[in-house]
Amino acid sequence: MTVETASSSAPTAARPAVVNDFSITVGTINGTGSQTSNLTLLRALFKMGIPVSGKNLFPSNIQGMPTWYTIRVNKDGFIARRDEHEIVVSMNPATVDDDLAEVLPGGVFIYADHLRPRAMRDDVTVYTMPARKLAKESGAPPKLRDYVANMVYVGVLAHLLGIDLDAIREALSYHFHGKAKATELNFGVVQKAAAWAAENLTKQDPYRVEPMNATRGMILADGNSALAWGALFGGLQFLSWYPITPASSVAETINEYIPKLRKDPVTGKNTVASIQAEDELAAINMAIGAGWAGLRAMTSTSGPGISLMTEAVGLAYYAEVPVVLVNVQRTGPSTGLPTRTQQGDITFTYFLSHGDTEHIMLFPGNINEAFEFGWRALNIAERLQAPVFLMSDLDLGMNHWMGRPFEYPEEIDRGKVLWEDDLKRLAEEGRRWCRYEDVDGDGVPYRTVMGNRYPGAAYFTRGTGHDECARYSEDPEVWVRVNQRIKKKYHDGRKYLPQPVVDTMDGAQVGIIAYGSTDPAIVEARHYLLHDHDMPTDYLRIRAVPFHDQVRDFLAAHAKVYVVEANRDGQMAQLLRMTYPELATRIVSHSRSDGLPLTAEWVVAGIQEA
Amino acid sequence: MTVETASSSAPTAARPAVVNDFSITVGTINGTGSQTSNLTLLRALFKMGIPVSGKNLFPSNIQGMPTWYTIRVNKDGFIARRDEHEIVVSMNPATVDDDLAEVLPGGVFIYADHLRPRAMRDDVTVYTMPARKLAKESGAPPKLRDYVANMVYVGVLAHLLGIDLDAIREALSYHFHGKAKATELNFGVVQKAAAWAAENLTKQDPYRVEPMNATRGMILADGNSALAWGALFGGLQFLSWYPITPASSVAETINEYIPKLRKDPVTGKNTVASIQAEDELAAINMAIGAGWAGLRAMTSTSGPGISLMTEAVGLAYYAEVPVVLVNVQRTGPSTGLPTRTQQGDITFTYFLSHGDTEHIMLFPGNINEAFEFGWRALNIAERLQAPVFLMSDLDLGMNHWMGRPFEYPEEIDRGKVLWEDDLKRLAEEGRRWCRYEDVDGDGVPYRTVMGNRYPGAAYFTRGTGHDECARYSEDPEVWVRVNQRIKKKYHDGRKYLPQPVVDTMDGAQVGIIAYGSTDPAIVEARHYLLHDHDMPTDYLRIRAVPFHDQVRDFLAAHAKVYVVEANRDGQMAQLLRMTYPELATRIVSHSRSDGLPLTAEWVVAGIQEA
Amino acid sequence: MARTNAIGLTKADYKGAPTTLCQGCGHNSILSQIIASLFEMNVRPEDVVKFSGIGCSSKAPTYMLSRSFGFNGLHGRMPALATGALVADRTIKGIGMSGDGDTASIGMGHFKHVIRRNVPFVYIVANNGVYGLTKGQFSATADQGLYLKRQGENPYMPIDICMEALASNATFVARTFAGDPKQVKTLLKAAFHHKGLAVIDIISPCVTFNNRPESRYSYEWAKDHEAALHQIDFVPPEEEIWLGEGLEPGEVRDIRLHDGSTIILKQVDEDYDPTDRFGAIKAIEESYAQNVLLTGLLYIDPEAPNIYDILDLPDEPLNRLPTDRLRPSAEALEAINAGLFHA
Amino acid sequence: MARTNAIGLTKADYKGAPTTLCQGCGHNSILSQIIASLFEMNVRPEDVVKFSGIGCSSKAPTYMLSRSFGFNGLHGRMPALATGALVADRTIKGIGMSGDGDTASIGMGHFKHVIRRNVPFVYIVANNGVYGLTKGQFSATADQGLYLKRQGENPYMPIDICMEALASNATFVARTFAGDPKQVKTLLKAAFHHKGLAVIDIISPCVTFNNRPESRYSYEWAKDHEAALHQIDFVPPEEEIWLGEGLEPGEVRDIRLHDGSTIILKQVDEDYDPTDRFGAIKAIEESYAQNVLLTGLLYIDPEAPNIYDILDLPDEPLNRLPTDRLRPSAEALEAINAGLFHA
Ligand SMILES: Cc1ncc(C[n+]2csc(CCOP(=O)(O)OP(=O)(O)O)c2C)c(N)n1
Ligand SMILES: Cc1ncc(C[n+]2csc(CCOP(=O)(O)OP(=O)(O)O)c2C)c(N)n1
Ligand code: SF4
Ligand code: SF4
Ligand SMILES: [Mg+2]
Ligand SMILES: [Mg+2]
Repeated sequence: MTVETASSSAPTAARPAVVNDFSITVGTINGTGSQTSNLTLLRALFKMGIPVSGKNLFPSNIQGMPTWYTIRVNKDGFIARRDEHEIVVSMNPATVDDDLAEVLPGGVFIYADHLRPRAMRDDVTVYTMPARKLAKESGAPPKLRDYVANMVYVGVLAHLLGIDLDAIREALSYHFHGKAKATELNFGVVQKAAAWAAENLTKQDPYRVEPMNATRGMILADGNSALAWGALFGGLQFLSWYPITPASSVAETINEYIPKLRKDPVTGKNTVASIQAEDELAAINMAIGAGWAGLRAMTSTSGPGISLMTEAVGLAYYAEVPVVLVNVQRTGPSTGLPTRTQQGDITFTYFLSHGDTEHIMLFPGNINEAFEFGWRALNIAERLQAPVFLMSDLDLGMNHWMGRPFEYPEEIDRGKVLWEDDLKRLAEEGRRWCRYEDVDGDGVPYRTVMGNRYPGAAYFTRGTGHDECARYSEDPEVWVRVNQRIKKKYHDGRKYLPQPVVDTMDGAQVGIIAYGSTDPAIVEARHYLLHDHDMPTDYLRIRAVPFHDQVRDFLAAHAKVYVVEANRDGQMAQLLRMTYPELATRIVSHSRSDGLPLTAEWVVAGIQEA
Repeated sequence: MTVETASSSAPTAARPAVVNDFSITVGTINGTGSQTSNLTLLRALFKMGIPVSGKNLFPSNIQGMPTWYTIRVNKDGFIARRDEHEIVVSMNPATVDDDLAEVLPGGVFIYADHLRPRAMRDDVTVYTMPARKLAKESGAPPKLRDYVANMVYVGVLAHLLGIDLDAIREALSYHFHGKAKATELNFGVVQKAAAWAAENLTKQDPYRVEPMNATRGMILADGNSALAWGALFGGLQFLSWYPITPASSVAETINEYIPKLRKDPVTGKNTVASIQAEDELAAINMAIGAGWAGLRAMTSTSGPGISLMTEAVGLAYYAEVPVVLVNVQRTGPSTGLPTRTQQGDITFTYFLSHGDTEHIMLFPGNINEAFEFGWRALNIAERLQAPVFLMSDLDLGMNHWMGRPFEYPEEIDRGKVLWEDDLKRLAEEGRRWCRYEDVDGDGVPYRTVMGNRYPGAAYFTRGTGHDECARYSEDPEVWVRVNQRIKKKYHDGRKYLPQPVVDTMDGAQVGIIAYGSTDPAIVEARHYLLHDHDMPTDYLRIRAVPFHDQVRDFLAAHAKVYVVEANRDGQMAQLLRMTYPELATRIVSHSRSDGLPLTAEWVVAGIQEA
Repeated sequence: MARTNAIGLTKADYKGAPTTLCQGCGHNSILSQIIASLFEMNVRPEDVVKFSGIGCSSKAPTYMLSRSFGFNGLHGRMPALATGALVADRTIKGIGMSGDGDTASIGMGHFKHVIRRNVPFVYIVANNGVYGLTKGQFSATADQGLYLKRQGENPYMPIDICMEALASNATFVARTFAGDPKQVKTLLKAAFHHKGLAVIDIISPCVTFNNRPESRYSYEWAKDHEAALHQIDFVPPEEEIWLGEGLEPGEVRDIRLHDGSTIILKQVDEDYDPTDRFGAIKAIEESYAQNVLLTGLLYIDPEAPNIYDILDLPDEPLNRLPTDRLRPSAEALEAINAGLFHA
Repeated sequence: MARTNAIGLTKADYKGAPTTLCQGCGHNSILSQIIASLFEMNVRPEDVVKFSGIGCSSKAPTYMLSRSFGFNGLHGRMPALATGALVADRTIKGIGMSGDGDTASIGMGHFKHVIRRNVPFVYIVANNGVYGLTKGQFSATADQGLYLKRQGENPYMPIDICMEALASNATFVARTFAGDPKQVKTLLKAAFHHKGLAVIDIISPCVTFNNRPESRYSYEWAKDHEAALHQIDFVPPEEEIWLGEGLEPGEVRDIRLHDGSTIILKQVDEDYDPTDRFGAIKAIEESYAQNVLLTGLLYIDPEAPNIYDILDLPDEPLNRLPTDRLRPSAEALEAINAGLFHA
């Protein structure tokens, strides 16, 4: 079947226009460069002032497999993933039938004319486009044809939806770092395709875009880059890493920006040491060595890497070494779905390593927090002399999110480090220093770091039992004392962690607790709950574990609190129940892990239902 | 100060005899062979029919450091550790003052006359003994003198307490595998020392032993050996391990007994493959390979090793590979106190590996259960196609405990394995087989194993997403389905796990929950609570996680349930609160981790108090 | 009609799922040669088992031998996984497929130790100098000074897989190139018949991330610089040995394997002795000086004991022993009990 | 009165906590020589940092240099730990102390990779062929065929630490014997002055678990079979070189290190060239054939770039940079923001 022009028996003529409120999904083949096209669409829409989000659903593979990109366009600023798509574009012969099935009744299906769908639906508007023909006519070298063919759907969509061509050119120019040749080659195809569409397609669907003012002053970025920049602006000095999806681009962005941002103004040398380790065991042990020696140290990985770091994390916990572990979570257990998202490492991380531990986790919920926690985590780690887990995920880390421009970090906090002068002063005051002594009563001892030459500055660090002066000890009382002091440090240290964000509604009886990248789904769900179900809700977004007291207060203030999360077992709900047994019965867990970001619809369904 | 004969100002003359109810602690230097003396004492007392336990408090060191051995003698069968010792023997110049300080007022202090205590207490009975002199006179070669000197305190104690010399000879003969020469050499020293004591010491303390009938038919063994034998009698086929205290002797005992127990009657070849791996990562991956290929597979380690196995455990969980992980727990976090005990890996293990997991743990509470779970864990692993954690600890594993003779295991359960004939039958019945299909509705699929040559028997195993037929899949629905089915498997599979042991008392309002090697302390504590505090208690001993419904019922039946455990954070209490939110407020956590086995006194103190 | 081999199978019987690797990826060529070698050797796919770690190379086993059991395990742990599994049935031929990242970085320790244990399987390192699956980072075998787009310049000395294998006393060490299918195939055949672990380092270009002609791991460089030690033939145990025509005596060396099969080497350098471990090390060393890609069977010790010998396992598969042969008698337990100290 | 060195310290200033190792343990002798070498080289203990893994050998750093920072990390991970730490201050001399279990089993991968990175510290493997601290299991360096009481017979080929180091392009490889204190000390001095990683494999008998005369790791065997490559001397940068008396020219070889110090080798075999990596491999190989314990400086490449060069770090300690040199300006952030796609 080949359809030269639009054909549809769907009752479109009578339908009112749907403006700035729909989802587009594009099915392509990975390795064909469709990312350029998709980002161009995303950026152009954003440039037009319309709130957008773009989510890449890609296989764990390099080339030739199906991949989808979904752009949500929403005038109200709801940018969570949706399960349903008004507009589906298919460029992949292998998935064209499935792609067609994905279109919402009444929606639009656009496909390249070399695809051979088995049958066509009559409840959708269908357009075909001569993608290969136009690509060929573009004059692009044969090697680039597939790539250029993807530009065709950009042009076709531009025409059908009314996307501003100037915005598209700006998006392309940005993508190609201002390089005119590449920009114009691609833009030429877009223009041609748009012109072809104008000539050959009769618009029969209601979807279109209109310029708005809702994105002014905002930026688009992915969470991994944001986090990387945050760390670089936060005085990161040491990075050790091992490649793993979806975390690699944290390290790769850092590496890319060291020459730009972190050449020492005085010497012209690097002020960040970055090492690609032989594995994650090495990566964490290097970072611990660096953190111990007084560098602001970080390692970045995903679930399997954290698993391999388990033993060393116990060492950092008990020997009290500052180190930041970035976990860009993906779907597990095991190798799982390496290119899908999850909030699945919560309980695991909290109890990581043998023996008694309880770890600090930070949960950025957007790119601005990814940037902020990128530097703040370093402060917290040094302040509390502890491993700090920065729990991002694939959705936040690898997809493009809207955000505010990044804000310059607060002062660097190096925590309680004593150098030669400090020790001298102490000596003059007749005070002794011992590595693990709780001088301030907050559980946080003072430390010296390697290289401090003052007499008595040196101490011996070990993962075996040690007393307040860092001497080897098997004494039972010493063991209890030191470990209870560490527990106190974690308890009191909560004040350094980002507080939860609370948003209330008048008359709300029901509370919602969530964290991290699910925020857009919650925000949108609350809107529906209020408007469609007359259910105002209060919302607390956890940004750190161990919990601030506000979390307890929030639980106490609501008879029913839904804990919404993207994992199978309701892991944050488990931690909350464990932490607040007296409030445990108020907690309703609403969780799901299928590798995809949560949708508002699913959130709503769980909250109505339970 | 040298004291030739007993001297004491303690009011002993008037004190009634204390028979079969005291603790002896012997302080020696490690590497001097004092274990022979200590075990000889322990065995001789046991042989006399008196309930005993022996606990070795040893340093993480090979030679020259202080080490203590405590024997508890108790006619009522209470064999938990006590904090206090009526009788202290010191053979170590470095600790003699500390040793003296350890004696209960009114107790006995015995020391070798080459030691130089700084001062002597007047509230204890003191005896000195010419240990070196007698050792020299024994005619033992100079190399063995230190060793032989330790036999002196055996003889002196024998005299002072009235330990049967025949029992001592039997103990020695057992120790030296019936070798007459070694037995007689050592026994000669014991006799000489006893004779010397008879001649030179005037008994001024009230402590003595009398034969009883309380140990008839019982054995003495350590938990690691028991577990090793259990595994060998349970059809273990593959062991991979890496040396680590306190787990090494599990593997070493298996290796020692393979030639004795597991030479194939048909071929004379080994039916267990045992490999010392290069590290714990290799050990677990080997065991997973073996379990996958249809061998009953085990690996044995302690906390740091489990930490290193984290990633692979997730693979076994999600790819559904049977494998047993023995964790002889020691004190952590980190390297911690390698030669001290703890129940500190509970929450850690439950959530082990990234992504959603919830693992099976078995808790042996005595050597008979160590043996039983040694084979039962293999059955459970194969039945449920899952990693099973056998959670022992140093106290149970490395100390000698009384027990009943080991009972021959139940039938070997290989679980749902299909061989050529089975597949043929299925084919004839027109039924298909798929690796991960829940045919029986219990969440447990059928598996084939490597080597099955039937057409279609082979499948491809992976830690990445897969569907019911083991095909690679990134489909969200498939991911949810498979992981929910696994969850069901764990839920329904609880029926295969050892049930809790419940012991009730009339009128009990208060419940106690405990697990593993703390059982003696709980048993004894309940006795005191009843008799000294008029507080009858009910007691549930957890033997497996996930919990059987009895645990919930027990919680529901008591307004207050103390969860008593040897870790800092009350880890089992955390799991219980999380699992039973509606009962969470009834749970009172009473926990402590100082590296030592719990005492009844400490248990009692927490239960009265809270 | 498709050609069948002596056991009545066609090549299709050795196929797996359709490959999802990039077009032109060296790993695809390796797969073809594994299939061809097994087909030609008349090995039933059911008598083969596949193992791998993580990486494009480690995904590859999915795309062959769907009638064989397979286990795609964890990154770097293939050697351990294979060791545990292969103990279960010694009548099975094992193929372990790994990458340079998988083996020379995260898996280095296990690589060394599986060599020490001489576990009988074919250990293929599909070596491309990069991490393909994670999009092109340098691996430990990457050339020093190599420049890659996102990564910059590699400052580290490369690890040589064959050198590492030899240093740790591997009993079969070969290097070949995915662009030399005949040599790959013949080496695979020999490797399958080796008594112990057979390490084959196969230069297997990553066309997506490391195929620029200046890279030692590119098709172009490897083709231009390949220097084969010998022309290699393999004669299975059941066949007559035929040395080929027109050969001078002394040019040919034959190596008898434990099962009666023979490797025949028509040598380029007459003096090269593939049973001389030190000579092999020397040859590798010189190949760097000469800037060539040395290929062929570098070293073999055909008789060294393997893990089955060491563990003294029965000939029949351990995983088929009936339960009654897996546990000692009740009397044996009584003896244990009796042997314990009792009151 | 105790002798003081040029910086006014006595040997006691280099001491640590009293040893808790067994009497006679080789590791104790190594400690003495580390102390002696630093004392004689007038190195301030404050300018030294100690790292170790887990084992008796790895406990050893506690028993020296209590005025130095130290980190006793995890089993097998010392190389990684040291790498991270040493980056923080390049003015510090690092000593990494490991065992054969720590390095050749669990730590093998890190050992290989720290070599590739040429991190400048002295990597001592106190090699006794067993796991001392866990009571005498075989390590990967144990002799094949060695019988130990609880363990039985070792069936596996040993790993040779020096061979492994050479295979991976280590820039300083030496072997010595704890019973040859003078050689140990001089090699340590040279190692401290080496620009990159200096691997020293020190046969260090475990008197408790592996000291029977038939073991290559016993005092007796090593004493009887030691074959030193050369008599070695070390001349620090500030001193005149004095070649000693009665030497024929050609017998002496001097190697200039990056900091101007010199290693002087009075060679037993005139032809031995310690800058010839392949010759070193050969010498090791032959030493097995001759059943001797070959000791001395096997190989050195004094000029290879180290990790500081590779990372292009400032000369001053990274951990002392003030915070204002650790973060880019507000303008730099504005440039980032401006460079992002914005609406
Ligand atoms: C523990 C762990 N760390 C990191 C990864 C991510 N990862 C997947 S493949 C790969 C590298 C594979 O490189 P190589 O073995 O050379 O295979 P290739 O893709 O080049 O064939 C890495 C690091 C992982 N899957 N697991
Ligand atoms: C992860 C981990 N596994 C195992 C151990 C137990 N362990 C302690 S020391 C040691 C072996 C040390 O052997 P080696 O490095 O040769 O040192 P030696 O004691 O012989 O000097 C082992 C396996 C541990 N501490 N950590
Ligand atoms: S990325 Fe490279 S290694 Fe991976 S499939 Fe493509 S060509 Fe092969
Ligand atoms: S056990 Fe061996 S290695 Fe350990 S201290 Fe004693 S002699 Fe040294
Ligand atoms: Mg690769
Ligand atoms: Mg050792």
